[in-house]
Amino acid sequence: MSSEAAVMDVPHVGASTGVTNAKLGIWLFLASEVMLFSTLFTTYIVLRLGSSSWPRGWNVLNVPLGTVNTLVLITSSVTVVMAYAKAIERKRGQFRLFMSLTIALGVLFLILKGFEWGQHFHNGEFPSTSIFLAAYFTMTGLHALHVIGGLITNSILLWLSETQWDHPLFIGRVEAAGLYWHFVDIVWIFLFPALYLL
Amino acid sequence: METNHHNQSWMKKYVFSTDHKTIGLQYMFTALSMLLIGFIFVMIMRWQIAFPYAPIPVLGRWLPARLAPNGVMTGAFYNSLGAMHGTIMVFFGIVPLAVGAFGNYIVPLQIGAPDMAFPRLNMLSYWLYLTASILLLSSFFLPGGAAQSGWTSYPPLADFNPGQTAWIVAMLFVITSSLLGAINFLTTIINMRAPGMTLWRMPVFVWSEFVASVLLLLAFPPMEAGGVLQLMDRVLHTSFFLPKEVMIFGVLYKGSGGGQPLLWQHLFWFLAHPEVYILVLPPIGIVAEIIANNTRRPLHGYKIIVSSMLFIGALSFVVWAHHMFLSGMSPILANFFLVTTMIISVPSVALLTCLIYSLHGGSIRFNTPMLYALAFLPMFGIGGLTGLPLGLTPTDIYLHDTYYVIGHFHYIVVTGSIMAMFGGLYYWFPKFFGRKMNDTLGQIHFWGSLICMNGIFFPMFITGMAGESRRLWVPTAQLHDLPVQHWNVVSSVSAWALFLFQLPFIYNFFHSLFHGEKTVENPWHATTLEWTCPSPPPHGNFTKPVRVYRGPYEYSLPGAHRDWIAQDIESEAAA
Amino acid sequence: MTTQTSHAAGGHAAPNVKLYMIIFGALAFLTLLTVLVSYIHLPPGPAVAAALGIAVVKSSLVVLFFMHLINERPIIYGLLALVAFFVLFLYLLPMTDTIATSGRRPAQAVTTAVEATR
Amino acid sequence: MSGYYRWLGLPVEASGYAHSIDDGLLLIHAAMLAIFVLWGIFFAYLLIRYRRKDGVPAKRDSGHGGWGSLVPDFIVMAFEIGLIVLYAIPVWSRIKVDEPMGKVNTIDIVAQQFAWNVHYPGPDGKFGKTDPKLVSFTNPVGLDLKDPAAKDDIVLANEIHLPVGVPTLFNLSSLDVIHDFSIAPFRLKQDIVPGMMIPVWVTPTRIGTYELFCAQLCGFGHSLMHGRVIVESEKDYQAWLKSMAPAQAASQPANSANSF
Repeated sequence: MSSEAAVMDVPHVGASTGVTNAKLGIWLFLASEVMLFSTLFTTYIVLRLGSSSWPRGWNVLNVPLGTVNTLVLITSSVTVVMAYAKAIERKRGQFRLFMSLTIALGVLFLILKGFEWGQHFHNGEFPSTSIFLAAYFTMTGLHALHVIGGLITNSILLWLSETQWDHPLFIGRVEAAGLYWHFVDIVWIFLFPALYLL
Repeated sequence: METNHHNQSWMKKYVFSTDHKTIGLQYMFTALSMLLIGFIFVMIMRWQIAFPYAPIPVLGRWLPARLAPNGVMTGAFYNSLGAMHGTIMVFFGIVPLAVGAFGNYIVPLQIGAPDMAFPRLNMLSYWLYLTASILLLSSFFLPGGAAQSGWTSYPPLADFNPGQTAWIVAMLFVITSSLLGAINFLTTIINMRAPGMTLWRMPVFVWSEFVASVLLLLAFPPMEAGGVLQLMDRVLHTSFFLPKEVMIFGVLYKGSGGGQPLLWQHLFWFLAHPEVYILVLPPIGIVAEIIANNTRRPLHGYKIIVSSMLFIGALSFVVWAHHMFLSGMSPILANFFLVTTMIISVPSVALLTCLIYSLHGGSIRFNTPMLYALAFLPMFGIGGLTGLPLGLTPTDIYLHDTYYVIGHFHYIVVTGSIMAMFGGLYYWFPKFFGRKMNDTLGQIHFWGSLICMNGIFFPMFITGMAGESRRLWVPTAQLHDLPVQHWNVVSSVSAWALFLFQLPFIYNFFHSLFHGEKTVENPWHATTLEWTCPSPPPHGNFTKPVRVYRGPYEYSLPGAHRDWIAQDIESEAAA
Repeated sequence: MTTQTSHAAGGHAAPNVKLYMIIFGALAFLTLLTVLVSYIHLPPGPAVAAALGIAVVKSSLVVLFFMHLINERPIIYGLLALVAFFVLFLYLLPMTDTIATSGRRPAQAVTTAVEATR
Repeated sequence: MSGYYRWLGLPVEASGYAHSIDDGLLLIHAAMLAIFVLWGIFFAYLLIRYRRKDGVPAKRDSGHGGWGSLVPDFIVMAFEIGLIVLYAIPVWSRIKVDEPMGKVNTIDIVAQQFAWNVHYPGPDGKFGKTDPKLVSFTNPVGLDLKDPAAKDDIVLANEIHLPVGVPTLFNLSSLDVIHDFSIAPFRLKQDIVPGMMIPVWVTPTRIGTYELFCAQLCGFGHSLMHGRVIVESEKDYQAWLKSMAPAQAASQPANSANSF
């Protein structure tokens, strides 16, 4: 225990839990993120209940583009789990392929989102225009920020796979990044119907 | 990766260190100075409360005319002092001291871990906290001045008052810092306990940090979301918390409307109530450690104490709206929160009962830490009891937002948490620095602080009963406060006296850092693991692998020749 | 369903590519389904139920198979149960308050974006 | 400003339910005092009895058993449950949930930053329409004078006249931020939230002048935002109502620093 190998070098598995620090840590972080996005959904529900009429998503938002975005994010969820699978099978080439695919899909998602927002701004629809748009911009904005965070993490892992492919903690970190990315996808799975379809 | 510890640069070893002990001390020094700053704010406020419209004696001349024209404090400056006092003490003072300083330093030692689970995340938490503190304090120099709508910052006032944006950004930083800290703590406590250290052999302090971290992890994000919404309201002119026709400074605000001011209160108090349990649980853990050590007997009802803490942790999420009985929330919902509030008072009483029963049959030593721990019990009792009329809906109609409320929570936080943490400082100072703090100065500091604190807060019950409402810039403007105005003067004088009694503590603290009486590894003959390693512990904490064989408070075993057995000693004979 | 994903070394679940592809197909199909369902203008109650139901199915697919929660340690299940307990109250209580005090609030019609800007 | 202080320093009881709230306060404080004194004595006894004496080791358990030691807590819990069921919920519902029956004197209170605007319906008993766009310095409530019902409405600043014994319903609304309509002798307190109309009722039972103040931080002038509540006999109230009616052509401007 007191050896110089600092805590960070060996994947420490909890004696009683059988879970590595990284996995427990990322699940704790996702727990707090669930609370964060649940608060945004509570706000959305409370604001909607408080108002007598609420615009339908169809006539305000671009639903086809939203659908495409959802499919993009789902595909990226698949590619990130494939990347994790290849990391376990120690196939670096395929890992880098799938991870770059994930990053590409993430960037595509942001581009489509940026285009959609641009469309709204062009029509003069800003967060201050109506409470529906305020909720829309806040929720999709905070989600986009989380997507950007995930992209940065994934790119760092892609870049690290060059030098630290054999680092004992590398697979744990890929798993953690994958779990976070799946969470970001799940938030969008709930966000899309709530804002666009109801 | 981690370079060999010996030849690390001074910068890496002391400033950008990832060692939980150095980070713990960084938190401690920053949190103590923030508490002092918050206390200075309140001393200035007390002048205005005691002698409204009288120019502030010393400081009046130096304050800019915008804040205090010819020395007399303006309403806006008073409100910003009040808001900053509340925010600094709660989010930048006590939580970083209780969780950041004591938690960071002591928890890994008490569970036999070499360091926290994520050392770099630990360092990031501290630096986020420091950035937030600097941003918050510098908000005084912004054009509009610091935030002025109370530490609760209710919209629509907070949507238009100056200084709120800096407050929200600082809050987002400190919330992220505490959030990352909570992840670190929970992973460490759950995953990195020494072999043999089962959950039910953990010291009560570790349990209290565990529950506090769960609350930190799950209660903070809602207010972070609320802060983002309020930031959007202020910066992008959305109307999350603004109804349709709201007027701002007499002009009809052309926002989109549709928002609800009560939504912020729900989100804020969803955090703020677990927050107040985060403020009080770790100090209760410290008091339990000190009492067990100085009565030389195991704590009475260890299982009751731990299950009470877990019960408080779980319930603290469904009690929040007892702050909102009169806020326009539906009265029927108030009945629900009335019941949950009364349920949560039961484990708090059970905690106190067990701590008092732990004195029974002990051999009590009245050294400085024990004095603080013993003083905590009746003071926390008064704080808890005065919560009863505030928790019941009809009596809360009268006492809501009066000085009675201020007396109630200050009794729990000041004479409770802060006194307990002073005790923790005296108790663990030998472990931090290998030296003892002077006892006579400690006694002076103790008795002086205890008397002055009661001098400040007991009159608040009297003024509160007379109906004096809180946050009054000029209390004498309201005629029904005039008969009790002299009690405000008593409180103010006691507050200034309390500052004088902090001077021996500050001197004692810094003097003992270098010239305190050198001590052995375990001066208090305590049984928990942090006393089995050298003080101050080296990097990696324990010189030999740690294995735990017994519970945390094995004192006065019959037949043993010593009245304490450390947790990592296998058989009594070897003791 | 296909065989259980067994635990490879180091606690990492053995990958099962075929399963992932099936899940991918299901998710894509469900996405199109939920858009289709919303296209046919159900009354508010069933519309919310349908959208929410499909979203729950989709997210549980992702959580169980992609996040390998299908056979995970109890500590993670405990943590998620704790979060679910608190999230429940985070939803229910503010909603009850808004419904209960709706009488006090003059109804604020939220105009669509287009009308608001004119 | 009449008002003497009973035990516990409470202001005079001047409303129907003030007594029931005071009963709760007195009962709870008596219980708190008893609990604190009993525990205090036991605490002092323990400190003296079990202080460190040479040669006397500590006993490992206090012989009170685990859950047995919580008997006093169960007693306190039973007391609390009793308080909730017998006192808190009934009184709270009576004050905050039920509406007063029979002849009710309705007054609109429109709070604004640092002044109370009191809007009487006037003899015709009907409130004139109000519109936020019409709010101005001379028309603080935004009264639409074209509406026939508004002709005889009376708008006062920081002053409320109430007939004694008649249940009064206040409809609380705010123009700008959250205020708190609070009259200590009535034991009446209710936050006012903009965008909401919150009904609150009270039955004044004692003639006299009391102070109305704001109990929720509403800006730098929060402590200066107070007014007078004059409870008078039915006769005086009717006389005052008549005296106000003709002079009601232009409503009184609201000024923040009230002189009385």
